[in-house]
Amino acid sequence: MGSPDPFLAAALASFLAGAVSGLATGFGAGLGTWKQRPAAARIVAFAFAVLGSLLLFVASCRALAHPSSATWSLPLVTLFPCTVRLDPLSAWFTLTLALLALAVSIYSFGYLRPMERTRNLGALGFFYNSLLLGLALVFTAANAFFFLSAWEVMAVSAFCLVVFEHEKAETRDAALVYIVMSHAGTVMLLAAFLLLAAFVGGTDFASFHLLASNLPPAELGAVFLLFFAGFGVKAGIVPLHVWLPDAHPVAPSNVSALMSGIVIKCGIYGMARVFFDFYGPTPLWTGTVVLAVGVVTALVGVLYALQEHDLKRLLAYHSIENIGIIVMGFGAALMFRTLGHLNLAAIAIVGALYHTLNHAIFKGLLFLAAGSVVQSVRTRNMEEMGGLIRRMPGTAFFFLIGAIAISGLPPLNGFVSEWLTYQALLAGFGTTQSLTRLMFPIAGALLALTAALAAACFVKAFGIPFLALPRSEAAANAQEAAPAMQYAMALLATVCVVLGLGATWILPVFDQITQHTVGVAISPSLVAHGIALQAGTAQSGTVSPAGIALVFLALTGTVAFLVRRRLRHARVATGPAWDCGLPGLTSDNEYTATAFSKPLRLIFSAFYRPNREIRPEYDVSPYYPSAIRFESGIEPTFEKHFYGPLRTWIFARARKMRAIQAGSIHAYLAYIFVTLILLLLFGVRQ
Amino acid sequence: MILALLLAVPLSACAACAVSAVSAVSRRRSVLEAVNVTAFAITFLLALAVASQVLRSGAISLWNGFLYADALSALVILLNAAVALVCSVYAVGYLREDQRLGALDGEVGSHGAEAKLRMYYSLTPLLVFSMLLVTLANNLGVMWAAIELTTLASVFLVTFYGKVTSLEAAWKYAMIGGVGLSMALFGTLLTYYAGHKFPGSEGVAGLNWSILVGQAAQLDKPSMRMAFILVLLGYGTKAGLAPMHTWKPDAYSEAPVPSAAILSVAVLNCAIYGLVRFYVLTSRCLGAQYPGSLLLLLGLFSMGIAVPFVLVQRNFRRMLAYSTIDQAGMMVTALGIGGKLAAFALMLHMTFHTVAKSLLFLSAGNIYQCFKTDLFLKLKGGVLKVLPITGAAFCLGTMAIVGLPPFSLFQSEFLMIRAAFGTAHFLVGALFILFGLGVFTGVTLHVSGMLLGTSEEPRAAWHPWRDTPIAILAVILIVIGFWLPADLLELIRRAAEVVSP
Amino acid sequence: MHTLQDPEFGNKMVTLMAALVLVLQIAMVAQRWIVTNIRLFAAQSFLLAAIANTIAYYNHAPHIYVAAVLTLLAKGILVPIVLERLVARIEIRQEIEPIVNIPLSIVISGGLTLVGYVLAEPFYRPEEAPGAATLGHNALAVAISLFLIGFFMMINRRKALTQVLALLCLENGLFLAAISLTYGMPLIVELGVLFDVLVAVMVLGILVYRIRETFESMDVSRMRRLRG
Amino acid sequence: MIPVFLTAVVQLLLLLTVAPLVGGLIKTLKARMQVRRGPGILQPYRDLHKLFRKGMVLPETASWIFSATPYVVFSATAIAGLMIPMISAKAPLGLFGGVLAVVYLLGLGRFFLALAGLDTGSSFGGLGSSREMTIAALAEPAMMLAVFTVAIGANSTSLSEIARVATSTTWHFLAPAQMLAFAALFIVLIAETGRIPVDNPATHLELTMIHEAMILEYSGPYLGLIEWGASIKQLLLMTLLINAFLPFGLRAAWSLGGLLVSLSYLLLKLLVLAVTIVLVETANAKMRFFRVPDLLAMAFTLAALGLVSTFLF
Repeated sequence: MGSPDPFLAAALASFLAGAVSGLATGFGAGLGTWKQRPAAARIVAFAFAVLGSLLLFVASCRALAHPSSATWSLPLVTLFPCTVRLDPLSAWFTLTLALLALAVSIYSFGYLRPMERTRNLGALGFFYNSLLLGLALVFTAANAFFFLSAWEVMAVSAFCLVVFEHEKAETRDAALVYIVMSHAGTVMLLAAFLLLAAFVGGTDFASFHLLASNLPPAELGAVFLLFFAGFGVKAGIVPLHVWLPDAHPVAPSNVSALMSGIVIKCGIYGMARVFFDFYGPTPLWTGTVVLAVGVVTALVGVLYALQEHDLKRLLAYHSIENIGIIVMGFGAALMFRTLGHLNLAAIAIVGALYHTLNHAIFKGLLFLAAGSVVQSVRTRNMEEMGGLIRRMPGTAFFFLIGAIAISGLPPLNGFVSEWLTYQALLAGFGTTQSLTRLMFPIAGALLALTAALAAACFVKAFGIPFLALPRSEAAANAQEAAPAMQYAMALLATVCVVLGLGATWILPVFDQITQHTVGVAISPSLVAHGIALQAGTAQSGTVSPAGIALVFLALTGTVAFLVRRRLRHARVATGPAWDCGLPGLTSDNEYTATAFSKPLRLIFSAFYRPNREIRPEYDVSPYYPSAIRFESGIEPTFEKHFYGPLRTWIFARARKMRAIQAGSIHAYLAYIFVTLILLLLFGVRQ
Repeated sequence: MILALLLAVPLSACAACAVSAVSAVSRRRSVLEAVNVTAFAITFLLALAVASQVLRSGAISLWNGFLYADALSALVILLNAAVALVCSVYAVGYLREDQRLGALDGEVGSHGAEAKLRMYYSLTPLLVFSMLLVTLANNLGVMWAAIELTTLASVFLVTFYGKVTSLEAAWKYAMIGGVGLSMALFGTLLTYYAGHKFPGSEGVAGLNWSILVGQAAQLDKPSMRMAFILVLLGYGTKAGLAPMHTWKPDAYSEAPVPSAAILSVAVLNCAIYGLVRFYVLTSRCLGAQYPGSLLLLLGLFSMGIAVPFVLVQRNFRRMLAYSTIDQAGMMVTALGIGGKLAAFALMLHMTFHTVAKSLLFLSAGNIYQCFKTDLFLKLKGGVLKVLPITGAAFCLGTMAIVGLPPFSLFQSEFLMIRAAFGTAHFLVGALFILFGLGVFTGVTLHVSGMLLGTSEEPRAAWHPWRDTPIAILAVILIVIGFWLPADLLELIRRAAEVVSP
Repeated sequence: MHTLQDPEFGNKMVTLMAALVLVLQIAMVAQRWIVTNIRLFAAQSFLLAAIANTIAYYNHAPHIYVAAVLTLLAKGILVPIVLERLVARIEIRQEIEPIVNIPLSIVISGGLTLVGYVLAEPFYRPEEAPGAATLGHNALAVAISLFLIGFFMMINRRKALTQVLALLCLENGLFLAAISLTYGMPLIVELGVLFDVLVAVMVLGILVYRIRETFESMDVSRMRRLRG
Repeated sequence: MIPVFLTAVVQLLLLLTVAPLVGGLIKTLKARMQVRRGPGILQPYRDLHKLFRKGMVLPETASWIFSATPYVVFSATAIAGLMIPMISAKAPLGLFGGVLAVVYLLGLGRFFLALAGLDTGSSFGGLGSSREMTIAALAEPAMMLAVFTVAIGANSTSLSEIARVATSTTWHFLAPAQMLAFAALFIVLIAETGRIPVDNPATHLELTMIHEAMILEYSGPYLGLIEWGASIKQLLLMTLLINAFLPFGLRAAWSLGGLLVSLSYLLLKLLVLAVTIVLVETANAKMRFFRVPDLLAMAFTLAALGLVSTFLF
C-alpha cells in the first residue's frame, strides 16, 4: 500500500466532478430549468475534463520519470478492494489518454456550441467525463474486480455516448451491436480472470505476475484465448471487429475521436498486461496465432477502408488496420520471448506500444478534422465534398498532417513505429531454424502492402474531400471550424511531429516497461549517435526522422530559393486547367472516390465480391430509357456469412422454444409431473 | 414479544380493511390507504428492531420455540417488510391512477371500484402477514401452511382486474401452486417421519427446524432423500424454478403492479428461504453433494430457460417475470455450489435483487399506465423523453439486473462465479456466464428499444405517490452498489453462516 | 374379542382399507360422471377416516382421532356438499372427456401404482421393530400411488371442477401418508393443513364459478391466451 | 578520409548529373534498337534547361498542394538517393536511413504526386493518381520481400552494411536466393520507374498513361523538378539493384583515388542494366492495366521463393 499519487487522485476527482456537474445540469435541462443558460452544461463539464486531462498528463509523466509499482486502494466499494497502481505500463496508456483527452475536450468547446440549444449537453458531459474516468481506471486498476468494473463503466458510458443521437435508427442499431459484442467480450474476460484467480488464488494483478504460465496446458490455452478474444472484441481484431465501423461513425465526432483513439486501446492495454505481465514465456502457438490475427486484421481493415466513401467509416476501418499492426508487434514479441530472444521481444513491444500512442494521436487528429468537415458540410459522404482546402485551410492542413502520419511516411510518428515493427519482424527470421521463421518476412511484406494501401487510401481520403472543385452546394460554402477546434487539431498535429522527430529522446521511457515485462532495458541499443534510431545493434540498420527532416528542409529550401529566383524573370500565370484541351472543367469531370478505388476493387474482387446493378427505367418506349440507376457495392463478408446466420439461427431457435409456454395448463402440469417422477426414480434409489 | 407484534400488525390491518365494508366512514379510499401505509411502516420498523435484536443477541424465539428468528429470517423479514412498505406507498398512487382511468370497473364479475380497492387493501396485508409467518415459523409444517397461505391470499390479487386473461392466469397460478405445495407438504411430512423416532421430537417440536438441525446427522437417510426432492420441486414451484416456472409470467403480467412486485420479490425470497432451510437439513444429513447437484440442475435449467423467452419476448412485464426466473435460478445455483463464499453471495444477491427488481416493476408500472400498454410493439420507444425520471430509473434497474458494474448485482454474481470456479464447478461457471450473456442481450435489445427513440406522447408530469418510491429505490440501488451499512453487511454474513457455518 | 386387540389384525385391516382407497382412486380415473366422482371422493375420505381411527385404536394415539374426525367432517362431508352445490349451481350435464382415453388412463394409473411401490421400497426395513415401519411401507406405497394418480388426474381432466377434485384426491394421498407413516403430524400442523385445504377449496370454487361465468364453459384447456 | 558532408555533396552532384544521362541513354538505345536516330543522349539536359528557363501556368483549380509537390518530390527522391551506396559502400546519409527509409521516402514523393494529380480536378489527374497508387501498393510487398531477402543475408537493413557484406563475399550473387530476389526487384524497378510493359513514359494517350497523367498540368520549372526527380528515382533504383547484387568495384570507404575507378564501374554497370531494360522494353508491348497485377504477383512469388530457397541452400 503506497501513498496515493496526488495528481492521479486529483485527475480522477476532476473527472468525477465533471460527471457530477454534467449530471446536475443534465437533470436541470431534463426538468426544464437551466434552459435559459445552456452554455453552462457545456463549459463546466468540459472544463473539468480539460483540467482532469492536464492532471492526468502530469501524473503519467511523473510515473514514467520515477517509476514505482506502489498500489493504493480507493475507498469505493465496501465488499471489494479497489486498488489502483500507476506502473510504467499503465502510465504509458494514461499518457496516451491524457494527451488525446486534452485535445478532444478542448475541441468539444467549439464542436458542441451549435447543438447546445437543441440537445441535452449535460447528459453528454456526464457520460463523456464518466468515460474518461472509466478509461483512467481501466488503465490503472490493479485487481480483477476493479478492472472489470472500470471496464464496464467505460463500455457503458461509451455506449451512451454512441447512442447520444438516438433518434436515428441507424445509431440505435449500431450502438446495440456494439454493447452486445462488448459485453460478450467482458464476460470472456470475467471467465478468464476468475479461472486465473481460481488457480493463482488471488485477484490482485500483482499476484498474477508471470504466474499464468504455470497453469496446466489446457487451462493456459483456454485462459489465453479467452483473454485474447475478450480484449480483441474491444480492440476490434478481425473477425470480432464488425461493431467498430458501425459504432464509431454514428457517435458525435469528438466521441468518435475518443472511441477510435483510446477506447479501442483498452483492448491493447489488456493484451499487453496479460501477455507480458501475467504470462511468462508461452507456447509458441500463442504468438503464432496472435501474429497471424494481427496480419489479417491489418489487411482486412485497410482493404475495407479503401472501398469506404463515408469519411468517418473510412477512418474507423483504419483503426482496425492499425490495431492489426500493433497486434502483429505483440505476436512477434510473444514468439521472440518463447524463443529466448528478449531484445527482439523488447523491440517488438516498444514498436507496438509506440504505435499505440501514435495511432491515438493521429487518428484522434483525423477524426477531429473529419468532425469539423462533417459539421460544416452536414454529410459524411466524401462524394459530396471537395475543394474544402480553400474554405477550411486550417482543417485541411491538419488532416494532411494526420494523413501523412497514418500512412507511415517519414518523418512523422507513424513511420517510426512501423519502422521498429519492420526491424523486429526482419530480425525474427534469424531467431529459429523451423519453418515458422518464414512467418516474419511474409508478415513484413504484408505490412508493407498494408502501409502502401493505407497511403493509397489516404490519397483518396484527403484528395477527394479537400482538393479540386466542390462537389455539392454545402461543400461550396462550407465554414472553417471554430477556433477551439483548430487549437485542438493544432495540438495533436504538433504532437505528431514531435513524436516523429523526437523519437530517439522518447524511447528510454520504455526501458521500465520492457524491464518489467521481458526483463531487458532496450533503449541504449535503440539509439545511435543521439539522433538516429537503430535496431538493436550498430549494423542492423538505422534511421533518423530528425535528420531526414533536417536535410529535407535544407534541400527544399535551397531548391525553392533557386526556382523562385528563376521565376522572378519568368511569367507565372494562373489559368483554367489544361485537361488535355477539354474546355470547361466542372466538378462532374472530377475523379470520384468510387472511381479512385475502382482498380483495387477489381484487383481484390475475390475478397470484396463486388456487386453491381444497372437498372434502366423506361417510360415510353423500351428503347429509350428515361433514367438509369447504377448501384455498386461490396459484400460485407463477415456480417453476411457469419454474424447474420448466427443471429437468425439463435432467434429462430428461441421462437421455436416459445412453444414450451403455449398456454396449456395441462402441458405445464405435465412438465412438473414428469420431472417429479424422473427425479424420484433417479434421485431416491441410489 | 416483538415477533408476535410483527405478525399482529399486518393481520390487524387486514382485518380492519376487510371489515371496513360495514362502516360507511371507513369506506373512503383514503382510510384504507392510510391503514395500509401506516401498518407497513410499523411492520418495517418492527423488522428493523428484530434485525438489530438478532444482531445483538443471536437467534430469538417465542412461545417455546414456535416462532424463531435467526439472522436468515431477520434478513428476509427486513427485505420483505421494506418491499411491502415501498409497494404500499406506490400502490396508493397506482390505484388512484387506475381509478381515474376507469380500469377498476372491470367488465367481468364486476364489483365496484370500492369493493376492488377494499379487496386489494385487505388482501395485501394478509399476504404480508403470511410471508412474515413463513420466515418466523420454526415449525416446518407451519412454514408450509404459511407459504400455502401466501398463494391463497394472492390468487385474488391476480384476478384483481377481472379480465379474462387475469382469470386464466389466476387459475394456472392456483393449480400449479396447489400441486407444488402438496409436493412440499409431502416432503415436509417425510422430513417429520425421518426425525420422529427421536426422543424429544414428539409432537410439535418434531418439526421444529431448530431441533431437527441439531440431530440432522441421525435423520433417516432414504426419507430425507425423497423429502428433499419433493420439497425442492414444491418450493421450487413457488420460487418459479423451471420447469415449474410456467405460472410466473402469467401471474406477474396480470396482477396489479404493486402486487406483482411483492410476488416477484418478497414471495421469491420466502421460497428461497424455505429451500435454504431444507438444504441445510439435507446437506447435514446426506452431505452437500446430493442436494447441491439437484439444486444446480434446476438452477441452471431455470437460467437457461429464461434466455430464449427473454430474447423473443413481446411484453415487458412478462420479460421482467422471466428475468425473475433467471435470478431465482442464479440464487439456487449459488446455493447448490455450496461453501461459505457461495452462501454469502447468495444472501447478497437476494438483498440486491430485492431492490433492483422492485424498482424495475414499479417503474414498469409507471410506463404501463402512461402508455396504456405493456407490448413492445405498441410502445415504439421514447420512454426517456416522455418519462425522464421513470425511464432513467428503469434504465438503472435494467443495468443492475443484468449485472453491470458499478451496480451491486455484479458483485454478487462475481462472487458466485468465483465460488463456482473455486470449487472446480467449471461447467457451472461457464454456463452461468453464458446464460447471463443471453439474458443481457435480450433485455438490452428490448429495453433500449423501449427507452430510446421518440414518441408522440406528451411529457408526463411528476406523480408524487408513484414517483417518490421509485426515486428512493433508485438512490438506494446506486448507493448499495458502493456502500453497504455495516450492520446490514453483518446481518448478511450471519445469514450466510446459517447456510454454511 | 382378543382378535380385535391383535395388532396383526389391525395391520391387515389397514392394508385392506388402503387397498380399497387405491381402488376407489382408480375408479375415479375411470368414472365419467362428475357427481359420481364427487361421491367416490367422499367415500375415499370416509375410508381414510376409518384408517385413521384404526391406527389410532391400535397404536393408542388419541390425537389421531381428532384428525380422523376433522377429516371426516371436512373432506367426507363438507367439501363434497360444497362441490355438489357448485355442480348444481353451474349445471354441468355433459360427462367428463379426459385427454387420454379411459382404458389408457387406467393402465397409466396401474403403472403409477407400480412406481409408488418402487419408491416406497427403501422404506421397508423388516429388521426394525414391526409396526409403523412395516405398516408404513405398505400404506406409504399406496399413499405415493394416490398422490401420483391424483396428479395424473389433474393433467388428464379438462374441466376446472374435475381438476379441483383431482387436487383433493392428491391431498388424500398425503393424509394417508401422514397417518400411516407418523401417526399423523403434530396436531397444530394437521389443523393448519386442513384449514388450508378448506380455504383452497373455497378459493378454487369461486374461481371455477367465475371461469364458468366468463367462458360459458369450464374447459380450462380453452384458456390459452397467455403465451410466450 | 573525407567528412560525411562532403561525400553527401559529391553524391548529390553525381545523382543530379548522372540521372538525366541514364534517361537519355535509355531513350537513345531504344531508338537505335527500333532503327530510329533518337534524340541523342544529352536531350534530357536540354529539356531540363529549357523547362527551367520557361515561365509556367498554374491551373486555377489547384491549391498550394500543387505548388508544393514538385519540391517535395524532388527533395524526397534526392534524400533517398543519398542513402544508397553509389560509388562507395558507405552511403553518405546511411546513418539517417536504410532501405526502409529509401522506400518510404519514395512513397512520400508518390503520395504528394498523387495528391497533385487530384488537385487539378481534371479527370486525367485522378486517373493517373488512382493507377499510380494501385501499382505502387502492389509493387510494395514484392519490393519489401526482395529487399528482406537481401537484408536477411546481411542481417541488416542499412544499405551500407548490405553492400559491405556483398563486397566481402565473392560470387554470393550466384546464390539462388539472390538471383530470385534480383529478378523480383528488377520487375519492381520496371513498375516503379513507369517503363514498358507497365507504363509508357513516352505516351500521352489517356488510356495508357499513368505517371504522365498525374503531371499533365505541370509546366515550366515545376515540371522540370518533377522530371528531374523522376530520373533521379530511376537512377537510384537501378543503382540500388546493381550495388546490392553486383557490387563489383564498390569501395569500402570514400577516397579520392578510388572515386574515379568506382564511378566508371558504376557507369559500366548502369549501361548494362540500361541495355537490359531497353531489351525488355522493345521486346514487350505495354500491358493492359489489369494485367499488371499478374506481373507483380510474379515478382512477389519470386521473392518469396528466394526466401524459401534460403532453407534449401
